Amino acid sequence: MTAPLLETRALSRNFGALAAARDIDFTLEAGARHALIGPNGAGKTTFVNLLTGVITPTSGTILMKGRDITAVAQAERVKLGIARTFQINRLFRRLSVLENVYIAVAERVGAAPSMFSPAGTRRDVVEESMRLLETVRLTGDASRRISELPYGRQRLVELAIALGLGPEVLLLDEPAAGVPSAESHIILDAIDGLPRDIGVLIIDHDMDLVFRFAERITVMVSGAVFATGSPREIGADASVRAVYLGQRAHG
Amino acid sequence: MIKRIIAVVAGALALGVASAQAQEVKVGVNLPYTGIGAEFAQLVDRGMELYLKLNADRVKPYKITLIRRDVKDPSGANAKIAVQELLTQDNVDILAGWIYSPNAIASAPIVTAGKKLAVIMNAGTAHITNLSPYYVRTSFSMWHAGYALGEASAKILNAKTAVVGYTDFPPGKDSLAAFKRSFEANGGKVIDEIPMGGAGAVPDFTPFFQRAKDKKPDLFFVFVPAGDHAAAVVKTYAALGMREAGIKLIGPGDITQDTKLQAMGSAAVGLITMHHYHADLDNPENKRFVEAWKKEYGAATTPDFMAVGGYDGMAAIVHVVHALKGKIEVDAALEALKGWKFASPRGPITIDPVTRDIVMNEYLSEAVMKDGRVYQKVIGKIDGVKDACKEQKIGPCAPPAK
Amino acid sequence: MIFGADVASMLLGGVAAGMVLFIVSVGLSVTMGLMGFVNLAHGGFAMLGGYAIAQAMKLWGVGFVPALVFGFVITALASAVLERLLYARLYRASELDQVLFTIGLVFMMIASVTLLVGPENQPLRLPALLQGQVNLGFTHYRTYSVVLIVVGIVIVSGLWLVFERTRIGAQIRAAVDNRRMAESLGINIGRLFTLTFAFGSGMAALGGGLGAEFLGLDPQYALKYLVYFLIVVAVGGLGRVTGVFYAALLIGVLDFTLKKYVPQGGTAFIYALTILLLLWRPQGLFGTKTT
Amino acid sequence: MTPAPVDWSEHPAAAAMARRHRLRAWEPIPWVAALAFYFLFPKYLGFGTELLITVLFAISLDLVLGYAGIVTLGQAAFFGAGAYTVGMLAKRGIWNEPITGLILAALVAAAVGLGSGLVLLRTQGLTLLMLTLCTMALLEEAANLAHDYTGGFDGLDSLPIAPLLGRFEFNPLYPTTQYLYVLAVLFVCFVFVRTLIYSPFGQSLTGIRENTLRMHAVGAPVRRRLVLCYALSAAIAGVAGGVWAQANAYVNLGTLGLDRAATVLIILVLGGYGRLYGAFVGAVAYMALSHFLSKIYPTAWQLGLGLLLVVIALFARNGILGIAEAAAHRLRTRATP
Repeated sequence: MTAPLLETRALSRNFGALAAARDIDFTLEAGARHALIGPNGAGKTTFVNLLTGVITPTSGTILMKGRDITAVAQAERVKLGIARTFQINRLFRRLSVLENVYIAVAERVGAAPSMFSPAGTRRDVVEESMRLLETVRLTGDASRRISELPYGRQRLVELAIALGLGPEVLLLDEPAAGVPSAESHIILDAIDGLPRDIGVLIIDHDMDLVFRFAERITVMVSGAVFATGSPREIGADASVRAVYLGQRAHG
Repeated sequence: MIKRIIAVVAGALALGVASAQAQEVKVGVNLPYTGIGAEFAQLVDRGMELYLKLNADRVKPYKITLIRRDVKDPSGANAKIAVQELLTQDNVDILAGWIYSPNAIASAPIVTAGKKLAVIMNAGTAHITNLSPYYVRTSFSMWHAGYALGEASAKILNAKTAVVGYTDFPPGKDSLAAFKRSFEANGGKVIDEIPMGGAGAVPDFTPFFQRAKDKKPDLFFVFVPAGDHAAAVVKTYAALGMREAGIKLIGPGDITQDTKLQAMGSAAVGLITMHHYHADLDNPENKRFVEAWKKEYGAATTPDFMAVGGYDGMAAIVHVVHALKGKIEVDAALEALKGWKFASPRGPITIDPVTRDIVMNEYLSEAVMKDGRVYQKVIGKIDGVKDACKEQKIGPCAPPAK
Repeated sequence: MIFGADVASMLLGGVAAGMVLFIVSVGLSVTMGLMGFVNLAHGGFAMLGGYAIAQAMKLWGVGFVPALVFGFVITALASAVLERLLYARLYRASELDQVLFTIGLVFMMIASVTLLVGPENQPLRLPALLQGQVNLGFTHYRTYSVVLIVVGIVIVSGLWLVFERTRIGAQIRAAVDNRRMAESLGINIGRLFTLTFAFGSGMAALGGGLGAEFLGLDPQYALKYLVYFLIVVAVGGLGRVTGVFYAALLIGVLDFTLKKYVPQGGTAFIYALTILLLLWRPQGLFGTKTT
Repeated sequence: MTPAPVDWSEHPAAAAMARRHRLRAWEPIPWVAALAFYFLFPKYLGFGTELLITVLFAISLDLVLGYAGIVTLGQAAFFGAGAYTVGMLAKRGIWNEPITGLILAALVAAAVGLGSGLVLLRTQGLTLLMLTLCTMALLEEAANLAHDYTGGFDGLDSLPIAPLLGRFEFNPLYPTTQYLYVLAVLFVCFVFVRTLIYSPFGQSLTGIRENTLRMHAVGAPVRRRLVLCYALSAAIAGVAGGVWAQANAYVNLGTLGLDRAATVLIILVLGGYGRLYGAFVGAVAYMALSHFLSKIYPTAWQLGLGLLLVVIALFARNGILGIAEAAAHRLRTRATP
């Protein structure tokens, strides 16, 4: 049996007295379409930050394909194939859409340290960036500044950047948040169109999106895994309804 | 028609310029008119102005035009450009000014290349006059007062031990070296040397003075740059009760600079200084000088040793202008100044023909209260003091290799 | 026993120096923490305030204490006007534009004072009562230093009370920690800024007047000591009154001690010390990490 | 069936990116102006030389501040390191050839930049500002204390700099050689910086400036890049300092001071940072104004200078070039309704 793509064992993180992540055992298989849901403050984003190495765990281990990467630095994890999008756009606001994606692709292909040839003459990087923009249907906006783009389109740039890193594990933190419903299908299509061998973990409140997309769902409450199962199992789980779905309905 | 008018006007202008040139001597003045030295620049500038005003008759038939340049700071760079432009753009006949020694040092190669007489009116680092053959100094060297005071401390004040506190930059180190050399040559002993921060900002002197007090010397010799430092020194000395502890505060006249003295009030009483000038000197030239100053710039103002540096410097310049009949040529100007004697407000002065530095009297004074104001009483005098550093050829003061 | 007196004098001297640093810097810390405004003209307000105090004493023969009050009020008012008219336009600008603006303002302050009053140092005569030495029982010490320490303690206690116990203090603390949150709670941020700014500038003026005995007072005051004020703010942590207080005391005492025992080191110690402190606690000794 | 591959280099955005490093029509203007200055104002070459050195120094700052977003107040540390390298080697008679001297100055300054960058660049904001400032002040104090080597406060004067290329003497009074030499050095360094900022490396620096978190998330070794950029910028500042020492035959503590560091920061912000040419515009505006105003009003010129800074900060976000850009933008948007 091969080791899972990404796995955590008893992963915990405390901020002072607050346990933002508690003994999380989690598995993401290769090619998975996995969703992580939970009420606000459940620790979902903390979990993503732990997986990507933005913060270090208080205890527990993270394994990628069986290799312990708990102590591996953030940049190295990206090289290993863990990419993410942010809940709130984190883009290079004064650069063009193309330049935004270029920066990510240049990092991946190792072009970024090059000092003496103009960036625009690395045609391989430019072309791959354009192809990625095509995937998210942004080629028409390629020369515009991020700051001139509506928020929804900016989300697509987030996605294109993450794809530009050539991920094996893709962590999408509320990819459709703030996207007008008229445009959200672009995001969904883009996710649908992802290569099947990428393991995708999507974190969202949007139940339509989660149930349309996920093949497996993990529910987090108060920093701990509350339940894991297929969408049908989770949808039918009364306790999940009680702590989460019901709560949402009221909220 | 129009052409003719232009020709006539142009001719008249040319004539006017030519006739003005015959009489006009342009003096390029570099001083820090802004920044931390602005106060000093004003004093030197007023000294020069006052000489021209008081001696308008003596200046005639020549016209002396001052072209002022702000050198801003002691970095050397701005002074260098100022001097360069005074020489190449304004075609000045004589250079003057220099408050800060680093500026005089930085300007030296240009002065040499420019071949113009350059009168240093304040900068006191001893060896500066060696750096260019065209430098003449009408102010002082740190060694004048420091060396004289070392001797006087042992012989007149009968002191055995002294602590030296000095601002940690070349004039301070010069002053320390001068005092220590002559004090120890006369049987005294310097038991502690305390560098008291840089010249840029006035430090809180308390820790340094506390340290000096703990050493219990007979004398506490302090050198700080004139200006704000001095007031703080006197205040701290009084506030720490050092006088009551039997420690005499002595130093070059920078610590009792006339412009700061009255503000120090009774705290200054008892200070003993050695210097070539203070406004209370009793001689007719000084009486006239101080009176004219107060009339010109206000009764609350007073000239001081910096003002006298500018005043005497201008006297030297006027002397050169007359001796050379308005046609300033540097070698002749130097000849005219070598051995030049002048009755200055500081007493008789002359320019040493060998070193081009000033020779003057040094006065040992004590600050006393008189008629409700602080008065500097002369308690000793040494005539014809030369710069001891160059006399004894110490370090960089040794004459430059030819 | 002599050793004891030695240590006492050292502490007293250092603490007194620290108090001056605190009084001037506290306003800078709060405005930088609260508004995120890099106000390099803060030393300029200290200088202007010092001048107002000195001129009031010289021209109108006002006593030292009333002159201090006058300096505080006039500087606070002037700075409030400047804040409303000019500073407020730059709250959303980049830090560097703020630097450019405040440095320009300092240049103008220095030049104006030089033109109006002159470049020379302004003597600030203390009342006879505050001059000389005082017997503290265990040692004799400079009266004015002791007075400064008392004044400093009164000020820091007062500020602490205002910060911790009053509504406006709570508003300021809330705004320092999270401006957006404070705004959503209905706090009038604009008014809060003006008030704090004016108060901070007034404190700077007070510091300029109180500290003139040690630091002198001339137009260049505006820039000469700015680095020291910034060091205190950085070490104390932005927007922390008590942080600035302890940082000022720490810097004051260490600087004093090192100068007394190792004067050969010059000013190097204070810089080395700052580097070490900031590498150890980049947010300042008492600052909290803001995200 | 896969669709036929599209040639994306034809796309306007890709074409624009492939074009952006190319020389724009107006770019030769400053160089032509600098050469014209040489012939038109032979009596102002001392000022001109200082101006060009300031431009070079400001460009070094623009690389870290404008492109990598490192706000530093300690850039004069590297200027001074370069100046003292040239000064001490020349004064001791070890090395006085100008061009190789500059290379040594660059290396020493880069080493200082690398060392301090490794330690300091973990911080940001006010903390970084104070750390860079204090590091510079420490160096200044060290240079003051080591007066046997550095000349202390007085500095090292009358440096025996060898003639340029063995032929052209540096004349202290008519600095024609200095001016052309500095202009050439500035040009070489400028081409280097310009190449750098349009390279993928420069692009990633801009990325760090715009969003450090995102750069971490795309796997960029952020700190290593910043330190490298800091060291390169230090090398250029070192060249500026070295050439200053050579042109003036003089070096003193002023090369290391806060005055110099603060002035160059003001100049860059005044001109507009992150624009490569802001250094030129800022240096010309600041230095010309303070130079000529101080000639007319030796005591009051600071008022005018202060007013300029205040007005630019209030009305022209991002410096003088910001005005130009805003105007150009307005013209463009009006042209295409």
